[in-house]
Amino acid sequence: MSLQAFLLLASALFSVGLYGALSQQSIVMIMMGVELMVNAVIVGAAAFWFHTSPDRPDGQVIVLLAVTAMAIEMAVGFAVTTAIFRSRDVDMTDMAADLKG
Amino acid sequence: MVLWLLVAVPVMVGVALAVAGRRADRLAPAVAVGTGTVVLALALWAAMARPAVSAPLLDRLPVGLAVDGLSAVMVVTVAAVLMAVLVFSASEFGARFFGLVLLFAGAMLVTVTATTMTALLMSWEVMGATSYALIGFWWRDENRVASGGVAFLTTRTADLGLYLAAGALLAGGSGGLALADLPGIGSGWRDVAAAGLVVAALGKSAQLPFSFWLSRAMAGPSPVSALLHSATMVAAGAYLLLRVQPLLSATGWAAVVVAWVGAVTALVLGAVAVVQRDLKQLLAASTCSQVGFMVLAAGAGGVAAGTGQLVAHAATKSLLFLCAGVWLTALGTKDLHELRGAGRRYPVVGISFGIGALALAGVPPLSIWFTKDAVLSSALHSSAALYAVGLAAAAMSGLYAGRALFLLWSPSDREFDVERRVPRLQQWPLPVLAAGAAVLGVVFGLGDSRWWEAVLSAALALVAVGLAAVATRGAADVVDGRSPVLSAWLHLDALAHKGVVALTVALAGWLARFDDRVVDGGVRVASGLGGAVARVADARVDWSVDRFVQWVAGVTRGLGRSARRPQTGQLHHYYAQAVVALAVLALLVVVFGRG
Amino acid sequence: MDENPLALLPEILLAVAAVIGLLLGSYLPKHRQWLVRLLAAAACAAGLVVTVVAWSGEDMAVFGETYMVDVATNATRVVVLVAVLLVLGLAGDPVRGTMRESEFVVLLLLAALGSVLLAGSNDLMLLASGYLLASIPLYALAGFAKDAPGTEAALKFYLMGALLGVTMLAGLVVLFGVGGATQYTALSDGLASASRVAVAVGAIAVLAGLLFKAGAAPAHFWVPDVTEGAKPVVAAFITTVPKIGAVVAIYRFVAVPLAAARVDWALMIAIIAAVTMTLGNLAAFFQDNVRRLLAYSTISQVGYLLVGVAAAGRSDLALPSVLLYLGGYAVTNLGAFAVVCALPHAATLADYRGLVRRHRWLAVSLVVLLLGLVGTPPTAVFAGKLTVFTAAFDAGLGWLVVLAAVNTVASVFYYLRWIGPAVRGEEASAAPEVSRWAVRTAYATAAVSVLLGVLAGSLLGVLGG
Amino acid sequence: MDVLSIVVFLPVAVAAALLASPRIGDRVARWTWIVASAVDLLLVVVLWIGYQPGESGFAYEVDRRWIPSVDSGYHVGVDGLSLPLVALTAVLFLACAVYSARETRRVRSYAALFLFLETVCLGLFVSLDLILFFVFFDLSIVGMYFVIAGWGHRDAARAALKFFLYTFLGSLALLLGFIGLYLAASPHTFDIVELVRQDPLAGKGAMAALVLAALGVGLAIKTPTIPFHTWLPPAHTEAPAAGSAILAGVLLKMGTYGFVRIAMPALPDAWRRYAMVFVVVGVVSVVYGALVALAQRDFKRMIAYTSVNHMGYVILAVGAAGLITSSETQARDLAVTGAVTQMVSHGLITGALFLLAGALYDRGGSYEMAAYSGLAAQAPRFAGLTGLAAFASLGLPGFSGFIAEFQIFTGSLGGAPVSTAVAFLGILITAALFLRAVQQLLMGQFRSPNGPFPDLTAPEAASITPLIVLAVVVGLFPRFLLDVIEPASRVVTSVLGG
Amino acid sequence: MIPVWRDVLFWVCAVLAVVTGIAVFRVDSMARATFALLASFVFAAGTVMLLDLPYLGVLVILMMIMEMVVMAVFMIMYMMNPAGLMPMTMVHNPKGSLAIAVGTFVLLATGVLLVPWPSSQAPKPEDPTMQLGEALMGDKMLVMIVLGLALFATMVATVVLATHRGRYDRYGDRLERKRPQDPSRGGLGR
Repeated sequence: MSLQAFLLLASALFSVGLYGALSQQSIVMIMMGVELMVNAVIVGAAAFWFHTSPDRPDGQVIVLLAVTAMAIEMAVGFAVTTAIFRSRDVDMTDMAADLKG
Repeated sequence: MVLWLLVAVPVMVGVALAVAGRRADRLAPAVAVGTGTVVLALALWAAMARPAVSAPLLDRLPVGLAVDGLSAVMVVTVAAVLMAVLVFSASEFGARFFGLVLLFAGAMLVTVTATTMTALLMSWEVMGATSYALIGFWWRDENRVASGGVAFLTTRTADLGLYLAAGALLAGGSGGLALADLPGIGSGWRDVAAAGLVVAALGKSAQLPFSFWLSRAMAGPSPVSALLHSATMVAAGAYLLLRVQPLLSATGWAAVVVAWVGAVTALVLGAVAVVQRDLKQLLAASTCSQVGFMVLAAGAGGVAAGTGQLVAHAATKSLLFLCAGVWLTALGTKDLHELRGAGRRYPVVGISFGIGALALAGVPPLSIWFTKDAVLSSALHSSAALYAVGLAAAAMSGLYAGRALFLLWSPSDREFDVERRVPRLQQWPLPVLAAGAAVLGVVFGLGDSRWWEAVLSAALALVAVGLAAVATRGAADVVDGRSPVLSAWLHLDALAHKGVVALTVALAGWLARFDDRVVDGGVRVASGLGGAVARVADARVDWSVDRFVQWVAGVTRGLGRSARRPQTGQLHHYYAQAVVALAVLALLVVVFGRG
Repeated sequence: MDENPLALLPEILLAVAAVIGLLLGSYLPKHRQWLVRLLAAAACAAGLVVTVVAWSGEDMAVFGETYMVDVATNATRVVVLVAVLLVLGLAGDPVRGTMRESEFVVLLLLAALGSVLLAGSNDLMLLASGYLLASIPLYALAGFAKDAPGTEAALKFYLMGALLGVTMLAGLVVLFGVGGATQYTALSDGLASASRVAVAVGAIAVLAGLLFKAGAAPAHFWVPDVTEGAKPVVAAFITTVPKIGAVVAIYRFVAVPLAAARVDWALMIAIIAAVTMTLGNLAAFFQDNVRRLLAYSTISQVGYLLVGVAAAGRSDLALPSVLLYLGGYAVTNLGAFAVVCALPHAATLADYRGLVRRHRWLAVSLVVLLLGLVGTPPTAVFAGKLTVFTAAFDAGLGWLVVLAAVNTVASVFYYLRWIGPAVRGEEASAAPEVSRWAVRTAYATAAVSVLLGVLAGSLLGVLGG
Repeated sequence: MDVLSIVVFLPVAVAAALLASPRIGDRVARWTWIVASAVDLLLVVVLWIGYQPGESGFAYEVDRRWIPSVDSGYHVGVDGLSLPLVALTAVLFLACAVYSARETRRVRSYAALFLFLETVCLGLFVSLDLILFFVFFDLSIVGMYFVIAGWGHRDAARAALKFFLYTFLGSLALLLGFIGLYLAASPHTFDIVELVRQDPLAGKGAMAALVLAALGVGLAIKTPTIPFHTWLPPAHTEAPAAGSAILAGVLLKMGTYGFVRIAMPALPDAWRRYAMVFVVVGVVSVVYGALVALAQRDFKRMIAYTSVNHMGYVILAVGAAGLITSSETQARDLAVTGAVTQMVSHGLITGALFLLAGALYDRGGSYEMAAYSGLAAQAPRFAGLTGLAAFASLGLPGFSGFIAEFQIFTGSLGGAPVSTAVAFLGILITAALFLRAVQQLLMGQFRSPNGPFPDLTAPEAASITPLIVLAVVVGLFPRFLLDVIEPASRVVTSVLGG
Repeated sequence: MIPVWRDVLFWVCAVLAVVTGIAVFRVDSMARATFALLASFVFAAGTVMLLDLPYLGVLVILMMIMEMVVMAVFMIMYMMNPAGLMPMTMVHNPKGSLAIAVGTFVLLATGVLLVPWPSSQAPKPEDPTMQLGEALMGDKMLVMIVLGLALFATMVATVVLATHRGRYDRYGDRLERKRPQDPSRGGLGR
């Protein structure tokens, strides 16, 4: 249960989430990808706290911060999705590409 | 102060008249003649008092004027000839003409009294420009204006030598650009200065190879020719060489060159004069030839002889031109054949012309016989060959002067188409000048020439005149049209045109096209990136800053398009680009960024 | 512990005004919501007064040293508060009496607060929280109109922000891992001996978020789309206020924790600056839509600002010049948007043809403002640019200055594409409707941008230059 | 407010007042413009009369700090280099104001723009601070852009843009050079006087060369010299007459003035080392400009190219002044004095020529010389002034051009004999092209594209004649001007040392 | 717990977290994806609990459950094919994304394995939760305050974005109605 092992897990979660964010068309699915990345952050922060600075609370606070951030991002995400769904009846990013150039 | 007045009066009155233009036409002759009188008086006074003045002009480079022995003679000559020309013209011309003539004479007066390079150069150039205006006086005729242009440009080409000399004089260590400093400056710069001065003088004096402009200058009114060819402009070159004779001899080579150019011009242009059919052209060529003697004198060290020749020639030539002018206005022609018998028709003019022509021929005891012998004697001092050429040239003058004389005096039964009375004012100056042409030589004497030289040249002149008499007897004119090359003044004009003018114009045109193509090509490039890229890819593209600027514009246009290409509007493209860019940045920093 | 709430009085004023504003708005009739605006304006004014009165050269670290009150923070406060005041002015016509006027104002205040907090953060976690606070209200503002372009803008804005926010958090974790702390001073000690690779990756990940806020490459993609999609007044705010906080935050981030790290962060920032300004300028070149053009222009301006940031620590002039530039940029950019707001129906450059005929002074203001953005003396941006370039030169970034200068020249082209038709005396295009509040704001900003330039010397003195 | 600042800012104040009062008519605007310019000229005359340089070599010096942290401020003053140019600016702007009495298109804006430009030009010449200098340098480009774009001929927009981009590029190079100077100075400063005193780049070869290159390119574009001149012909061809007159008469001088005010004294070592470059550029400009002008068929384009030629003399002179070999200080003084005199002279003469070209275009609707002939018959005043201006421009003694060119030639020959000798060709070719133009336009049988060719109107004559008269006054009695210039030239050459 | 078991438990949790994470984007219904995500979070939280941080682990799990419920509601609202009745291929640029993701992972993993991570001999706190609480009330208080403000902003923002009708639609421009005028009745307290 070394630090490297945790970090590998975090890297894997981060990459999987990144893949999702990059490849998904549905807004909600993209948000899921982003959440997986937050998951990685949580794991990483906890691991670093444990292995490098258990005497300081910073690592723990980061986890809390990440969780809150995730919640906030999700709430806004849903609101944005609602707004765009209402205004143009889509929930795919590909269909919202009028602004370009 | 008087010296200032001497130069300022003609200049200021001249400018005033020229500016006033037509409004002053009625007053102008009187004013001009009055001014001429004042100038003559001032000149006489200056010749006696020998004043010297100076005024600051540029940084430690003043304008200096002074009258010494040489210039005393010159100012009087200029003033006298000016007076004659003004009186002669009084019946025919308006304010603009008199204004320009006075300005011209003023410039000449400054030229002959200048003691510093600044004064000399300024007056020298103004004289050239005024001659342009005078030659092209009848401006509605583009040909005449063009002739003026040729005169101005040719003399200005030579004038560059004067600029060069001025620079060399300063660089050689003369703080004030005084002409007197010339022989004493550092030797390298001295040679440069001498070369520049010689070129300038030869150009102004219409010596070879610049002679052609004088032929074109005949397009101007006759009084202008009289002024130009006698005491001013053409004489100025010779005067300058006489003035800087110490410099010429100090360099060693310059004196020899000048002497030979003078001698050869005297001979060749004499020959040109012989075959001319146009009276004014004949006189013009003879001017070159006669001035050649003065140049020869300057080269050979005979300053006094040259000066004498200058004065005697001034009187003679102004007389002859004025006579030609009388006939031209009275009879409407200057063709020698058509003028046959004109001398008999207008006796006062004819006799005056006769005296002048004989003087020109070097017939003793008229003035030029004296002065020319003085010149030839100084030539003999330096080289026998020079003397021989000079002698041949003297023979030429006998030939052409005699030819003109006999053609004009030979009896003719034909009626003149146009015939007008000659105004009194035009006749008055002629006898006076004739007297001058006849007797002035005595004043200067024969210099240090030996008796046999004088006799030889007198005999030569008489023989030549005799030959001319034979040649023109009856209706014949044996030399007429014999040598096209000589008739056409050795084609110098055409040569200069082909060799210099055409070449320059072609170069200018080429450069302008280059410049235009640069601009236009640039516009084309800007019109499309494709074109720009193609041209850039084309290795033969000729480089230029402007095209470079346009090329940059074209490329930027392309870059601008590609810079907006990432902005697809598709979010997943944004995502991918941002992530990849950040990763690349991280790699860059990890690899290169060792803080 | 040094919880000195008074030190944060301007921030507190903003927060309180936001809360009260929301409450007040709930009880006000529709057409009297201007009271909320008044409240917000009063809070901003009060904040300005407090900041100026309490301004001192001394640095003060508060709340466990997680927050710095120093010249940079104070300057950011001033600039942000002035910018908010200007935006409130701009919002006069388009928002007045609409359904959500109070919410609009509240979101404005919260975003401004977030921006200030970004600038003052002396702790990575506070930075991340500030990032959230500075972003969330903007997403809502971008989609405020809830029309098709607005919501699309909000969507793209939000998704970019979410991804890069998480990236920032990841970077935070990495830096925390190798540095052992998130508070800058402690982190600085930790990073001094930390692995170069880890610091580089972590720093870039953290920067990703800040670059997103600043609208710099490679996180700039949202800028044109949001600027075009959102309402002009919102676009004005979004392209101005968050950038201020973000640029100062970047400055603080490289100047404190990264200062001792074994990473060439100057190179990093320099590359970002170079790419940002070049990309922004090039993309603006043949842009016909004025708002997109302005958007790209703001991107390039951030590039110039980052030139100054790259000089951090190596030139005494770096911070003052960046702050001066920020102030000048904020006013000038808001002014340019004010002109856009004043003519709501003029969308393309062609619509500005003959503006000088109809609205002489508006055209003059536009010329002054756009030339200001170019960096023509004696405007504020010129003074900023000049000092920023000087600082970068001082710091040995000559190549970057040359590139920036080249870019400045290039930028003249597209600003002229706008100025040209506006001042040429041709027949004007269809008579545009004019918003009076926006017009006044445009005049004011034009005047201020020149005034700031003239006063640049004394300003720099105050900013410690 | 000191008198110099009043002189500088009076026009722009009037311009603002003009813009701010929308109700006034064209007539009032015109007269306001003329009166403002006249008052400004009057003030300049007062300045000239009271000119008494102090210890520093400057008169009317004012020094207020602007950006102290970079030591830049509002530092203005006049010395022998700038006072003549200030006077020239005031004269030319008044001439343009009088000349433009016939302008009918948006008179108020036109007047305001020119007044603004006047302030900018005056401001540049009195600046003793690099930033201030740069500010005015840039604003001049902006102002002229609007003049060309707003009141030019058919293709004005493109020409104006080209002008703008080109000269702006130059100004950026200039700015880089300024920053280089600033950084080299210790303590850092943008103050020109202080920089000259410090000689910050002495002994720093590469850096000095770079800074000089930046300054050189920036100023050369504005001057313009070969090969940076291509913006000039289109800008002139498309600009309105008064705009061309100002552009050629005043704006071009900013480049050459920059050389004598900044590049030479602040970088004496580098200047001496690379003086030959400037000499060569100058000579090539002289000959190339003259030759290309010779080939032009368009009167205005021809004059434009002669500007390249005439500015080439200035570059030649300042280059030659830096050549060590001309140890004779008198020659170098002469060269620098000649350069400044040439700026004044070219301003007067070319200003007059462009105004005449404008009059020509108004009557015939074309600049094509072949379209005209014998204009002297119908328009003697036009013919007389054109003839005089042409002769003045070709360097005839009696006009200011000769005074300038003679000093340049005489002063430069010692240092750069071959180059200077080649440059002599310039006056010959200009003579040829002006004679040709005069002959084509004025002499011969009358012909004009639009039938009759009325003579100059009173305002036109009143604006052009004084310029010619001034050129003659300087040509005959140059001491009043040279007495002012010479001490300042000596300062420049003494700083150059060697 | 015996260290070996902790290791085993960790690896099990880790692998499952990743696998379920991948499953989020492989399953063909959004509902399944939601639950896969939840699972991934739960397993990751499990590893966190192994690090003596039970409080945070539980917090994550509870948070995720709430969120997934909300997400389910949304999916129903927008008819996003919740039951997986139709197979969905809502992806773009899958290969590129995969390449980027794999590349990122390779780079990160290389870094993880090569970077000399610091280690601490510092004693573990008695009660990590206590440590967290002290920090929140102490040094990191401002962080929490700002997060609170962010939450406040989130509320305002979501309301602005998501609700169609505002108070003036319901209660009139002067808020004069006692009862709101809604197109369909219902809601809290009605």
